[in-house]
Amino acid sequence: MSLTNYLVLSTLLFTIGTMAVLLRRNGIIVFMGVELMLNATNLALVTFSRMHGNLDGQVFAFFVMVVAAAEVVIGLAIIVAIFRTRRSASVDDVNLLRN
Amino acid sequence: MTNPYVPILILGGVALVLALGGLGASAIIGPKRYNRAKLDAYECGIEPTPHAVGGGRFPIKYYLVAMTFIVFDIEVVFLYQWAVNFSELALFGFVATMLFLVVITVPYLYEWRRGGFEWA
Amino acid sequence: MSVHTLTAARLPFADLAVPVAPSGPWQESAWLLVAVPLVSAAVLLLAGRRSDRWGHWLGVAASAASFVIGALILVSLLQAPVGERVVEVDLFDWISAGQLTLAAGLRLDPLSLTFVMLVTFVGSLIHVYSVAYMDADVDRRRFFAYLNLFVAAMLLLVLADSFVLLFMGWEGVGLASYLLIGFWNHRTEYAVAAKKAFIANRVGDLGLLIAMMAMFATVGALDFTSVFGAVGSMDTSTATIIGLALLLAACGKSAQFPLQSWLGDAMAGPTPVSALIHAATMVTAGVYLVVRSAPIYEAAPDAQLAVVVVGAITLLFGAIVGCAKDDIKKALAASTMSQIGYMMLAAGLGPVGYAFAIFHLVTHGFFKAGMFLGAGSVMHGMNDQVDMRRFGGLARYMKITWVTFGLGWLAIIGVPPFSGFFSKDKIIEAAFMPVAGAEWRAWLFGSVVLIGAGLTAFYMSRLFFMTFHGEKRWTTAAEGAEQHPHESPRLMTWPMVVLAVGSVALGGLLSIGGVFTTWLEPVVGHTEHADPVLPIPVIMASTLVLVLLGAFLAWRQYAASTVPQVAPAGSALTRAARRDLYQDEVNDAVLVGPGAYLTRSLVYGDRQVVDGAVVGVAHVTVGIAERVRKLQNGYVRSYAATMLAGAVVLLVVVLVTRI
Amino acid sequence: MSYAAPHIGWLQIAPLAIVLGTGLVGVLVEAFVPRRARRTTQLVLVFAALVAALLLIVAQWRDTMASGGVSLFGGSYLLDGPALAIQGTLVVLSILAVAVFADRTSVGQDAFAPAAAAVPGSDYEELARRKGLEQTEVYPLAMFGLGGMLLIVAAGDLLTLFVALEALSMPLYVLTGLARRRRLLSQEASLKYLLLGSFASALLLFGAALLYGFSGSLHLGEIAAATGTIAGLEGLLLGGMTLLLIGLFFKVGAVPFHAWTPDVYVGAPTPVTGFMAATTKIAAFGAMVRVVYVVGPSLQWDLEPMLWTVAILTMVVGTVVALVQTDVKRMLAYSSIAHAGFVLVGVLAFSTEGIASVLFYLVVYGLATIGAFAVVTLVRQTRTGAEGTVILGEATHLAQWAGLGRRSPWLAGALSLFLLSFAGIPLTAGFAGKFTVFTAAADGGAVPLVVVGVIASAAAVFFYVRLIVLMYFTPEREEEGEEGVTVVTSSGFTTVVIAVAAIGTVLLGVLPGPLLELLGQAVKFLP
Repeated sequence: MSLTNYLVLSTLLFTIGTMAVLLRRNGIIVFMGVELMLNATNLALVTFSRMHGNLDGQVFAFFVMVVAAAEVVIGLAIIVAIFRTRRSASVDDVNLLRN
Repeated sequence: MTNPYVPILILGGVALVLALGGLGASAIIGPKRYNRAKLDAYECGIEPTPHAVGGGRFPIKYYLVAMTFIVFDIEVVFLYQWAVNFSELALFGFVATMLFLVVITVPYLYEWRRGGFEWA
Repeated sequence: MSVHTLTAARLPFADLAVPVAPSGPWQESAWLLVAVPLVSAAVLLLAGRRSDRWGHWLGVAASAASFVIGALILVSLLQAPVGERVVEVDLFDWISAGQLTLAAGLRLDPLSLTFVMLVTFVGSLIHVYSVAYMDADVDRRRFFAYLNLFVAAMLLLVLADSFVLLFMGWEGVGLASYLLIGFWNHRTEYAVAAKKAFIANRVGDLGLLIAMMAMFATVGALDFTSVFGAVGSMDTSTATIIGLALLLAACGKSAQFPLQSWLGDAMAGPTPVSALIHAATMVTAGVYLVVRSAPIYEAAPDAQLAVVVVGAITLLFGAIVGCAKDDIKKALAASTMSQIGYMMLAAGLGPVGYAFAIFHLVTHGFFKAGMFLGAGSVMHGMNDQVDMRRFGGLARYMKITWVTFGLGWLAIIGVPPFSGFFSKDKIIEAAFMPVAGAEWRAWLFGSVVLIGAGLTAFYMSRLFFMTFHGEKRWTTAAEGAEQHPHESPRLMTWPMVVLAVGSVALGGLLSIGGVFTTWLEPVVGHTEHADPVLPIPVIMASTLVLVLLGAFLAWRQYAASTVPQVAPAGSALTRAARRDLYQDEVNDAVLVGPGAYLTRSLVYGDRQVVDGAVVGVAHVTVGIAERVRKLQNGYVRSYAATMLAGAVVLLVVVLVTRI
Repeated sequence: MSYAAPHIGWLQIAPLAIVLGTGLVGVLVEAFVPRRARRTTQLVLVFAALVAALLLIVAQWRDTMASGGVSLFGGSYLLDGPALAIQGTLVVLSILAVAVFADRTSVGQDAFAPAAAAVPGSDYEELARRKGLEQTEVYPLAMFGLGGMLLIVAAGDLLTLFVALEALSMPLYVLTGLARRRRLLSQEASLKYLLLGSFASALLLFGAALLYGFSGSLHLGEIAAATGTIAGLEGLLLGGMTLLLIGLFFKVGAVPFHAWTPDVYVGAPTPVTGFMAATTKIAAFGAMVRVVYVVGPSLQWDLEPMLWTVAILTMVVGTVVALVQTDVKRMLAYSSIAHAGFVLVGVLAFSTEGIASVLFYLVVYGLATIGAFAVVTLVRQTRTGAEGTVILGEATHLAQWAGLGRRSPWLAGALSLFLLSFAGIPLTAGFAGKFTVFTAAADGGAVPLVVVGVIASAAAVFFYVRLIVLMYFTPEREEEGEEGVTVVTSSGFTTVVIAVAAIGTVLLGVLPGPLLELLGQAVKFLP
């Protein structure tokens, strides 16, 4: 089956991730949305890598995983800190800073 | 692939429609019944807010577990590549990987010294 | 070293000297003129209290040093043949980007050097005077730092070879003057005065900025040589716009109508400041600007007429106000205003007037500075009393002050053979010069300057008699401090003496064989004298008659008869004059009010006030700003939505071109 | 197939290696050095490392400019003129910024939370405060961030670009959350920065994927080479470029990707704000200029509409919204947005003058920014209560700055200088910067942009000058109740920083020539 399907899938996943960022209220879910976007991109990278028959894309994908993991670590730490302060992980509760 | 940029435009369109439509829809039709469970952070299923232990200093053990896990998890991602063509990468690969291991070890030491492993 | 050529503007500037490269070490080192006082100012400010003991002498030395350098340059320039008396010293290329280059350079020519001499000489004298005058002040060092700063900025202003550099000096003198007016800013009304001067000057600066933009837009350069060179090819309307904008700038700086009101309040500053900045030098910068921009005005007759009109109005305005003021310094300020009106008027008359405008400017610099120092000395002896109605009969108690002041008085009212006579009489003659196609001008402006001369005689004599003659009206012990007038220390009297000598002899010396006018010719061009509409003897005679009349009236009212210690109600005109003909009321409405609004709005960001302050545009802008601000609602998700929307839009923008 | 080890130029990567290495050592210091000695050790380490890095950069300047640079790790690390120039700028500015980190002022506390893990207002936090704990991890974090920046400006392929971007972002996410005071705001800012930042880098990553899909290579040079040859895939190319640039737009705070800027700048500890306002923007612009000038030229006509839109929006929105701000940090944040727009104008010159002017503008902007925020750290609120007057956090409301000029003329003078430089008044560096950028753009044919830019900067003068007017011409507000404002004396570092920044601003304003010439050499990108 055509590689294009993979691309379409990855695009859809990416969009879903975006939607999660835009629509979910819970900070951690929002963050999962971002991770989903990253992994959707990984899929695209691997597909392209296959398409072009070189490994750059796959290597890139590995690095993305690493970066994503690191991001998760920092993200969780920050979200938990906030959660401990405010007793809620809703991203809509944090809007003291505005205008 | 004909008009390969069409998917991108589609993505754009879909994203825009979903973004605005979704926001709008959830604002209009979405039930506004929040409860603790919904707003709770996910902390490996445990009760997320114990009473402030040590006067407000909260146990971040679970996150330490997560981080420690990641430290080794990531290590594998690269070690695996190195392992499969160990012979071809030769000295350069060896040195590079050792360097990488050292770098990975530093936060591990930090965590250890700061009592990250003193669970229970 | 670049050599510039002047493409001929219209006559009489075709015969202007072409700028040449400097010759001789002194011309090369002209930058020292500015650098020395500037460095000294920096030292004084940075060294702080440590330099309190010797600081003031450093200040004096710096100013004197510039004078010496200036003198040496002057000599070297006098040795040069007339054709090479316009020298351009390129300092450095300031910014060069693409084709465009901003270069910083100095222009040494008769005009600028005249100013250099005036500023540094009078300046040095006043530095010396201040050593004694500010003796009691704990901040004397800071005072001298500001004085030096002023000297440096003023020299930069007159030496600049481009409007950009001139603008820097322009701002510099403004800053220094602001700092010095507000020097005693612990007293609120002084701080207010400083702020007033600040606002008026900003309005003026606006004019200069507009002019510079217009020049840059049309000529594409801002250095004198290219701008004046391009005037010939400039259409009249552009030249007129530039001319009027420059006039606005001149009005702000030189306290000309309608921006004159700040000068009176500026007297809040220490008297030496009033003498140096608000009488001798800074306030005359406007005249310098007009004369320097002569080619532009030659190309714009309407702008020129505007200059004359402004000069005429201010001339009478200042004179009338001067007749009513009882505060000695404010009276002197009014007279300064009026005298600068004379210079403006002369500068507006075109080639016949330029030289005389500068001539009067120089002599005025001497006798007015002298009289201000005299006033300072009187205040020094009378515990800072400034109300002339509480002076009287001081002649016997402070002889030197009396004599020097008297000489200055004779000079300003234009009694031969004192300096003022030569300079002012020439202006009066020039005012009577017929203008082709508009004879009314000669008559109108001629009579204005004549009346002005009479008024000058009246109010200056009034001032002189009220202060030094008549019976004593000093404050008695009953009213507070009893007065024990006494002569001031040598450090103060000597500068007065020197200046007095100047006010006696300078005019005569410089007009022997028109030496001064010929000296200026490389800059202002040479003109054959036409005959005024009245024969010169008649003009002279009528002038003298008016002057004597004015002086006599003043004598009868203020020396021969008793002067009430409290100002009588007086006529409507008197009352109006006492209040500067209600200029403040007008300006409060026009300038200060919005200014105050502005400041307040700035503090509390009150929307209404912001709108009120910057009417019109601001309204829309703030409206938009508020809308955009609404978007900044603090919700992460809506930020993300904005970003995504932006991304989509950009993607469409990019891809739409390919579909 | 046998694997050929890539060529490594140790000298060229030395600055980067030193900075990152110092970060690692810093972490070890945190682990093994006793608490008392940590701060001192960190400071010594950091400054030694930064100075060493700077020296190394200077040492290789001439060769790099002569040879046009070298390509290392198979083209992943391109140390060419612009890269080296920006690295130098970054290191210099970091020295200043970190010095502000280190200042404890007369209050005896630095700007960071004593124990970031503690819940705000909890007993433990109070305890930590009394024990005088300090979160000295900020220094390693700053080093890691700087490392990322040094890397991104030399990134020759998309992989390096992405990794570097993340490496410079993540430490900043954390640093943002470490404010000692107003910790709720600080944490909130940190969360917002994290979420939006990772969202933006996800977009950038997808763009990178598309570009890879288009060209089959990650190297900018090869992508550029592919632009002409491959037909029918322009969609991937253009979409990829757009998303890639969007990721960078976010980092420089260009409209409409600026929303995070004001909130984060306000919430973050002021020294950190200064650090990221200056360095992050510079680094991101470094990367952007490389992308635009290496891959861009063949796409100029496709990309220009987008870039113009963003540039104009950025200048206008930044300026206009700044007009109505009443908080100093927020005003500076919006002004920094506007400045991003001005730099974009320079980028759009598409000429070597453009590059030089951008480099120069970045130096100028960085100096003034760090200086300005350094000044902000010293103006504090006070509360007079039963136990005497307590000095609290920064007093950032404009009204609190009224009359500052009378109380501490030097500080107010320095700030005025920086503001004038922002406003682009002649004789300050800002003027030279704007002048060069605008002339370059005008020569490059972007006249409409220049017009907008000039108008915007004219309007901007208003809100810069209003702060000056406020400091000098507005009488001090009489203290209502126990609330007051005071100026704390720095423990030396900040004073030096402000002085250096001020001197630099004046110097570059009076004599920009030398630096302009120097940067004029550094305008050739390696493919």
